[in-house]
Amino acid sequence: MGIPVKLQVFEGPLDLLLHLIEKNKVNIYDIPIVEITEQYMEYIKEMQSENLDVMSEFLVMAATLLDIKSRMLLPPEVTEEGEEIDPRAELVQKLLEYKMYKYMSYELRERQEDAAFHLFKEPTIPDAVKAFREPVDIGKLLDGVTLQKLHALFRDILRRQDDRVDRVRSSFGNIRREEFDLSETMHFVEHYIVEHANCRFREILTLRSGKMYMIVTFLTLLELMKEGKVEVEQPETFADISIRYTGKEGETSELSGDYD
Amino acid sequence: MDRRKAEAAIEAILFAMGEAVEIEKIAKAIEQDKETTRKIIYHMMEGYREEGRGIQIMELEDSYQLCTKSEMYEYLIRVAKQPRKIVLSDVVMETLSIIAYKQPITKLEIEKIRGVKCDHAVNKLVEYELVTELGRLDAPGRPILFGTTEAFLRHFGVNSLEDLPEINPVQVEDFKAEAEEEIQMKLDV
Amino acid sequence: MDRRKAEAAIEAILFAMGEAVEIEKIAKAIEQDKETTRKIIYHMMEGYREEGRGIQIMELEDSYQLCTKSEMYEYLIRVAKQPRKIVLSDVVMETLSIIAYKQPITKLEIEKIRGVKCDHAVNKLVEYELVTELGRLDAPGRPILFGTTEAFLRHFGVNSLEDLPEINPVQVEDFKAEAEEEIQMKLDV
Repeated sequence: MGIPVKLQVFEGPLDLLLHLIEKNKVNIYDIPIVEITEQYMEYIKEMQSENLDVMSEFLVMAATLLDIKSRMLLPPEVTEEGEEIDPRAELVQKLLEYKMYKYMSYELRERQEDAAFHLFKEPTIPDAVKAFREPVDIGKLLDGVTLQKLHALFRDILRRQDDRVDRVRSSFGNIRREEFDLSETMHFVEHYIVEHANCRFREILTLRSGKMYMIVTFLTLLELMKEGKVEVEQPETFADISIRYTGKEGETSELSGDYD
Repeated sequence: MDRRKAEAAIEAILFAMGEAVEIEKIAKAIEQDKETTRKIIYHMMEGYREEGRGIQIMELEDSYQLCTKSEMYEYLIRVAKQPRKIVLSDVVMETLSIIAYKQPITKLEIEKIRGVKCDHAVNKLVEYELVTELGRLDAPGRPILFGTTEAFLRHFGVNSLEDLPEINPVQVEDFKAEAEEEIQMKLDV
Repeated sequence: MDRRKAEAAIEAILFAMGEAVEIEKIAKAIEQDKETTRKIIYHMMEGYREEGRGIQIMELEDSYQLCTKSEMYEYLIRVAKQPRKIVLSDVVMETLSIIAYKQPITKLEIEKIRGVKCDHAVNKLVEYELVTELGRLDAPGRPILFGTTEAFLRHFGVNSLEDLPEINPVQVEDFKAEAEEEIQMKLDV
């Protein structure tokens, strides 16, 4: 048997079945299941659709048809009331329901065509209306909001913020940027050495704190040695350094100037 | 507020808004109750029906919208942009009619009726704003329930869902036979 | 085409177009010459003026446009402006309390305290005139400093900011130190 129409026309297995029923001019309530099944199988054999989703839907129906066909050969089952069960009944119901909605879709399409003659309009809300801002009545807005409530709210927020603080990390302390004035420090160190003539390195270190101060103090000392203004002595590694000023007073300012 | 003033206000509202406006909003604006407002609108509809008017009020469920009369179409297409016509394929139309008549409905239920997957069709309908999600079914997987929109009513010239073409089982049988013969002819060509 | 029909067609055209339509286009659509068309439109304008209509035809150069009558604006406002119930959300209230206690304060500082963005809330408070700009902080970016207004004091029956309920000073100190450190760090980086 040939294929009279393009297969793609069928929206699904029910659609195809309805087509076959119509084409064979048979009663939907009394489907000659053998012929219809045969024709149906013929169709899907021709379909060879590559779309597995589509194909599987048609195959499910094929299985249903074959099942009905085989059940038609067996003695009819009966209900509790003793009525014979037509193996086709469920399929018929499905077909009828589908057929009805298919029909209603034609009805709707007709309605759509009639309705298409109405034209609508985009909103054209005048600027004066658009720009309107409802005056806000603060009294109404804050109705029921008391000072106590506001207070409670703020306390709440404080507590929540407190909760947000990471206890572990916050205990690490903060890294502060050191405000370190290099030239001032060098001045300070040199001045101390000049004034005391004889002093010790560790003594100078105790005057101020901070890593930077230690480093700068040492650098200052090295600088003064280079310029021959001090003599230093360290009896052994890691021992304290004794410093003796040998330069003239009043020469201090030049040194720090280089580092500005 | 006298009736004339109320009618003028309603006309202005429907005109400016362009889209369908709910009766509640209109009633509030003209400071009347819903029933009075509805009566005024019906009276206006009467007035628009008379000749000499190119526009009319359309009723969509509990909303009202101004639109041109259909007999004005021939003049309009000479000037106005033709509205974007939504052409729905048969699959999509079938799906839409199932949703229209069986709403609220899940995709699974639609698929049961059509015997095929309907994701694509439902998505298209949602995209065209003819169908919308209504909520979720209280069942495993909480599937989405779909229903038609106001745009659907407007598009299909239906005032309300009760106004959908009726399904008369007997008549449907006849009609169906007819309709299918037509299709048959089309297919055979 | 008789006058009534022509008027209906013109009404439909102007309605559907929404914007101003040139007389030539209208004349062509109703198959009349420009002069006749203009006369018909003038007659319509008369009609819109006299009858209890909410819309009118506006003449703009050689174009015509339908629009709402300005005396209808009050009704339009009631509809177009969604009856938005103005309530202070929790976010806005929280922001207000922070500003009340910490003023003058920048948005950044408020955000630090709340842990989330506060632009919207601050803007709302400014719109409601509960909060106002007090000046700018002398810091990078010169951020705006916010504080409460007289309206705020008036509403809460507070004579001055010192009258605000006190916050436990110790707690506040801790908090302040924290907050300032954070800000300091941010500014230093």
